[in-house]
Amino acid sequence: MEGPFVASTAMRGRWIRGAAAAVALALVVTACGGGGDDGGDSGSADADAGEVTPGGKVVYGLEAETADGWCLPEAQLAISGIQVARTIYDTLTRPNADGEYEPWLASAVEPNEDFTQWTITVRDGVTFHDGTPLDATVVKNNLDAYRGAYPGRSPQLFIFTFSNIASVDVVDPMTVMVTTKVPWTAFDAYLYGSGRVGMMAQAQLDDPVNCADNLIGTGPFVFDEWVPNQRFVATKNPDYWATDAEGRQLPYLDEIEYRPIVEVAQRVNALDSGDINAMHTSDPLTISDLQAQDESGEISLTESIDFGEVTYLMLNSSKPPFDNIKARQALAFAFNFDDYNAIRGKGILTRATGPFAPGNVGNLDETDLPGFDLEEAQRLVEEYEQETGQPLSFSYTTTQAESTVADAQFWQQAAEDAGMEVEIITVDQSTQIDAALAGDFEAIAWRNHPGGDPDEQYNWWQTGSPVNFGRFDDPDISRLLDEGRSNPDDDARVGIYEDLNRRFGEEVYNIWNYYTIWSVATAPDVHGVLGEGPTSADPFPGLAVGIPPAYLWVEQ
Amino acid sequence: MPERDLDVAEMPSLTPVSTMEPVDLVRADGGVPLTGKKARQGKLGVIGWLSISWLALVTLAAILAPILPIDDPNQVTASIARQPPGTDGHIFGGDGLGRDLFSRIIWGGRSSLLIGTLSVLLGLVLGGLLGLVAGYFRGRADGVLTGGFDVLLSFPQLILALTLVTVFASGEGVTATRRTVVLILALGVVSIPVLGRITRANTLTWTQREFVLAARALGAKQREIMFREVLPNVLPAMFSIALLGVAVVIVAEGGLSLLGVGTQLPRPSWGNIIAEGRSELRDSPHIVIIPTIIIFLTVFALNYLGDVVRARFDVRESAL
Amino acid sequence: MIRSRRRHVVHTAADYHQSGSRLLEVDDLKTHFVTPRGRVRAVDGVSITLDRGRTLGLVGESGCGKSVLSRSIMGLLPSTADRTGSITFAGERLDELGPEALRSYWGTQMSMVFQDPMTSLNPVMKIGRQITESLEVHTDLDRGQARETALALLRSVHIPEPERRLKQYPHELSGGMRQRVVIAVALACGPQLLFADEPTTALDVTVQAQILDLLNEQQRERHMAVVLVSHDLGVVAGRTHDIAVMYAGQIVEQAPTRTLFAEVRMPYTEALLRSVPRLENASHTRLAVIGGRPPDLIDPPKGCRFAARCPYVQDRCREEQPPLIEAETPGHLFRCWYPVGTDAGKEALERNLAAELPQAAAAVTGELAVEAS
Amino acid sequence: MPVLLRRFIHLVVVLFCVTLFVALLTSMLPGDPVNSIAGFAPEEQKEQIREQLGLDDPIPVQYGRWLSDFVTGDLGSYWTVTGDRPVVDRVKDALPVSIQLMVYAQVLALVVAIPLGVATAYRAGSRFDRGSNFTAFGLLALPNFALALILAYYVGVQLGWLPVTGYVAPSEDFVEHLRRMAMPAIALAVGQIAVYMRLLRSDMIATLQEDFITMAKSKGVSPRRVLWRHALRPSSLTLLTVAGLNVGTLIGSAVVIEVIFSLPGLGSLLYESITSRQYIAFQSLVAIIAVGYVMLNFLVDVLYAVLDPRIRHARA
Repeated sequence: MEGPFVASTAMRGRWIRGAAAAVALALVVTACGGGGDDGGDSGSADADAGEVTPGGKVVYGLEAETADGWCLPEAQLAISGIQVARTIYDTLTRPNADGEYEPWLASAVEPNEDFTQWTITVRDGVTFHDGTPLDATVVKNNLDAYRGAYPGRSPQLFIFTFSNIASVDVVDPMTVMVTTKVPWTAFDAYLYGSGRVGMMAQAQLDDPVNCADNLIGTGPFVFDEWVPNQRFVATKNPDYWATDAEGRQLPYLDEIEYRPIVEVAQRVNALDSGDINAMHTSDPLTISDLQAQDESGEISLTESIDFGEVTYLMLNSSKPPFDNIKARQALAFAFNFDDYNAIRGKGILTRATGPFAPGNVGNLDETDLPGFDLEEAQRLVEEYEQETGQPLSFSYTTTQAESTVADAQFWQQAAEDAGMEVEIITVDQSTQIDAALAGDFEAIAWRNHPGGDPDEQYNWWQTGSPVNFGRFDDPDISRLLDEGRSNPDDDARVGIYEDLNRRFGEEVYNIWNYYTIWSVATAPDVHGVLGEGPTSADPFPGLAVGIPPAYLWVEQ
Repeated sequence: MPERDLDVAEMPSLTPVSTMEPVDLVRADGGVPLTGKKARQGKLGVIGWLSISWLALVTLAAILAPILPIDDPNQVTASIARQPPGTDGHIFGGDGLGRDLFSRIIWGGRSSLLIGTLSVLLGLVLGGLLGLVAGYFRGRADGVLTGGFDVLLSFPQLILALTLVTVFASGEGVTATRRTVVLILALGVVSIPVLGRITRANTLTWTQREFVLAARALGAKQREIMFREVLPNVLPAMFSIALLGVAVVIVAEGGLSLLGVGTQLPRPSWGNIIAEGRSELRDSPHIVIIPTIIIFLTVFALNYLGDVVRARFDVRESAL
Repeated sequence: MIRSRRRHVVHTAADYHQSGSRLLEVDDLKTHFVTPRGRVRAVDGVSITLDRGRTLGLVGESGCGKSVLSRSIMGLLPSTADRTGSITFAGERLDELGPEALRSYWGTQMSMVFQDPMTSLNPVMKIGRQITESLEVHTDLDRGQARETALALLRSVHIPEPERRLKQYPHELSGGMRQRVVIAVALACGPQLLFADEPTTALDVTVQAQILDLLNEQQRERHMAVVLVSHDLGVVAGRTHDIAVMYAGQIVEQAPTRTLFAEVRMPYTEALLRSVPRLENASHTRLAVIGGRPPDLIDPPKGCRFAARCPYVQDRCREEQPPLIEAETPGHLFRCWYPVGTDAGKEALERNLAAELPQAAAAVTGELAVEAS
Repeated sequence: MPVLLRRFIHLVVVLFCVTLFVALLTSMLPGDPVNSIAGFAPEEQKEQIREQLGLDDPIPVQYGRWLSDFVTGDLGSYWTVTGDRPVVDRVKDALPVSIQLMVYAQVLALVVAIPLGVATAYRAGSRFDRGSNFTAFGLLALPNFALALILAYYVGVQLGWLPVTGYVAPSEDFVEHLRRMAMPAIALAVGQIAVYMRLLRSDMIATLQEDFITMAKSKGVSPRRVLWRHALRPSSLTLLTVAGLNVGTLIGSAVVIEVIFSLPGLGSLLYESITSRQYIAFQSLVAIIAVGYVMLNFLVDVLYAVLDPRIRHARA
């Protein structure tokens, strides 16, 4: 199912089914105009929940512990880490119902005409939890820390992501000017960074030792206590700057506690037995069980594939057998999605036609990605063997988590039915990251690419990029990526990324499997899961990078 | 009166040759086995025969698996995924990935029985030997060997096995057979200190008995005493613990499978079937329950026969 | 030697007088064992009586059932045992008692001294504890009184430095010393009947005499009945009032000790007497030997069980088992058709000698019965 | 040489061998530690990290460095780029959890297994004996993680008697602590019951055949007292040995239980450190468990002597 492309230290106990929290290292979710249809169901409406009653506590079951803590510029947060970060910190921008980015902690984020300069106006009257004020200098220091230009902080990933920033300057006490090397239409989405690019207080930024576990932000809850592998507790921020659409003071809850419960079956047990009253999971089999419980009213389930990730089999196009398109197509034809959906998803999965989930720009209902056709697959296998004189055999690399190994065996069977030979290599998490980085794999289970704007995938697919693990060198894709990045016209970008999507379908560099479903299940008396948008009551529908905790409330 | 050489057998026993009168010997019809009155005489009894037939059935099924008329254990069919036992043609139903549970359990028997018996055998032979030497010679040999046992024992067994398997049998080019061999060695290494220490403890108590001193007084060589005098007395205890060990190892392989370093999938073993099926406990518990019953019957039969065999050798009768 | 203070025992003193001097009466006792190869008839119809203060010697080769007999009377049998016949002790039918009731007799009314002192004491329990335990179980003495009684007991069995012994463990004592402790333990609650099951067999000769004297001394003081089980005639000769000779699960001859040695009737008893070495013999005298082996107890021979090895054997012996018949002196019973010292006996021997019967020749060469010492 | 000193040397030698063995083993593990910390950093930054952590030094040097720290009580720290995370902090929280879990599991197993062992030895071959052996093997055959999930679902969710996950320190709320440790302890203990029961049973059967048992019986001592006062002590040797050995297994197999019940014990720390190639942390954790194990087995040896004076005298 998922080959979690992940900052390994952030994942704990990933051997356990469902715990493979893909870090969803989607660096940024970027809006970019409309066009993204609102496909896929966006979970049960919370409308009939009645009048909000502030107070109370939510205990939220996470799928993994964030062992390395929350020193944001250096951290590589998975969804569990992001959920906690969104509790303590605010990001400068935040996606609205259509996946477009509106200012949040910033009162305004304006690009110049050619998108090479972005002016960020800092919201005034906001203080950090330690009482220090939020001003341009702190925002600048944060942005410099993220791009590796701040003494004392050494990010690895964000250097890479924000490498397009030339300079960050304080124009006046409440305004910051960011200059980019190359026009950057999606920069406002990068300021959200899937909820990772929160603003830290100066004290935490400069703390050489406890940056990871001394969390000071501006967010709805104040950090109270973190006992690794046990609980992370945060209490209501009484003078939080934000209010909801009706002007009520946020956050509604008095206290929120996050508990890592790695075994998904136990997370469900904890919810059913009342140990916790909220949890998240992306495991299809568990979600189908939760759906049953939702119908019977024991719990209330919110699920969504919008703006989510895609689960797929990544093929290494730089060496045999998958340097040959016939081999890639043969494997694609051999994969029977309906059987897979019945066995591994109990029928609730949606076939992925490309890397862009519903709601994302570039999403298409139809692409040339081959469907299930066993004869065609067998024919291609014979052709490949005549052409190369070699049997079509490859290795399938996966982690040891029980669910990923089950997928491996499914793929193995599908390939062998078509006449291929498959060796399943199960490795632990670290070895899998090495295999991806070094490219010593032929096929590897993977999950990635959440987020609304395709520009965010630039680094994964650009030729020569160190994180282009599939190592495909496709001039069209490279060209489309560059055009998409700097073309200001929204409609033009939709066409560009739809072409990109079709290109993937034709070349079968990866075999897209299904759009990953994320779900949040809560006790019946817990509401406000999707919360509200930055400027309107309509919530952002995606769950792939957690939920805005400020809007959670419990019937009192 | 013709000179008759004395036939020792006819000598009246002025001083007791053995403290037991012949009637005791006759009466000493066997220790106190697991079974009822009949087996007390070392006979098998109903349960004894059931155990033998079960073990024969399981072993035969495992050996003949390739030629038995059963499905391919790895054949994935969507229609039988998670089907309960008794669906047409699938006695035990289907597992989480739509494979026939019945054939997976038969094929699983190959790995589980192999791993269970061979690793315990390794532990019994090596561990037993070292334990015997340590308990008999004491002194420096004892110190060194106990130290060696402590080194292995202070390493949590599951983690030691996990590390050994990760180092020697994971990653590129590792075949399922190599993984099983390394598993046998890893679990064998893990059981050496356990059996070693138990044998040592038993040997300690036996070497204090007079008959060992007597044998030494008769000038027997140390090695002879150890193997001919002490070992037969220590063997019953080692034997019953080893049989217990088989049960523990078969189940431990399940734990390893859970950590991803058990029998290499898709090759089945009872342990990894349970590990794979654990998340289906709520709506299709049969995937876990059936292999557990199979393991239970096998280990019960093994230990039961172990008791009956032991009852034959153990000559004394409970005095209480 | 102070008599151990009368303990407060379940049975009041009155019980004793009322049943007169007769303490134990066993009638047709049979103890068979269920084994894979069939029923072992270890004790096959034995009847004996024992009066207070008297000692009965039980003699016979290994495997004749003498040990089983004593344990059967006490009821100390494993579950495979199947016992029939009546046992009356001080007027009470023991064989009809349930396990709890029987248990109240053990230690207080009757107790046993075992053969091997090395294994009769719990190796991991202090000597003191092993003695005071039976006091704790049967009497309501407090710890101090129990400890005093234990010390008195140890002194009564002539163990030096009793205080130190209390805290010691069995393996710290010599064989003889340990047997003294075993006796102390057995006598702790002042039993009326003591079974001594080959008490000295595992000890060296010098200590044997001391232990046997100790037993006699204790018997006289406590007016106790004793059943002394041994395979050694020498042990039994000087220390018992009556002797019963057992062979293959049955009593083949029983008489007051002096009568048995003087007027032996049973050929087996005569052979036993002849095989005891005597001081006056020259040092190299060959010991007389009883050829052959005791019979298989699962299906004993039809006629007299000693027939196969008896110098006097005749056809009748092989056909019909002789009953226990009374000899001249009252209380002297024997089980033989051609008894020793009778005409019938002599003729039978001549006939066998003439017929070159092997065991007959061997019997003639040895000296006759040993004098009662 | 006084026993204590000899024991201390034994501890040092064992510790040295264990940690050396770990160093060798971890050096052969596939996967590069730096990738676990900074997988996506550019090559020269990885080189710099490797330099900083001294990963390119030969194994003995790295081992020497760890050992010199460990001897002075410094357990070293996790390799990380964000600040400094000493291992001791994680161990400080995890050690009590593991110890509590192990103690509860051992006590539970022994409290059930000892009476069962004695009873089945006394009435060996009876229906009761067969019955209890039958159930014991039933429990042994079910892997502890499967039992854990069954317990969690049926007892935790359906009946709702016990909380399903999480750990509460005894100091905070002792009753809640016990309620949360109940199921994990049961899941861990159940597997041991069959083992302990069988061991005690076979030794008891042997002891019951000794003469001093008949002697005790002939003293009119009740069967119950004979079993518990006379037979149990000399036959508890093997049981004691195995219970002592089980420290390692319990912590090892506790990994599975800790993760299922979200108990932050040493087991999951160990597993976490091995799978994310944190060798320093892994070394220290194994060393700590080794110290605990050797100490405990020293206690077992002392108990030997207490239980069986012959051994005490033979050794002195």
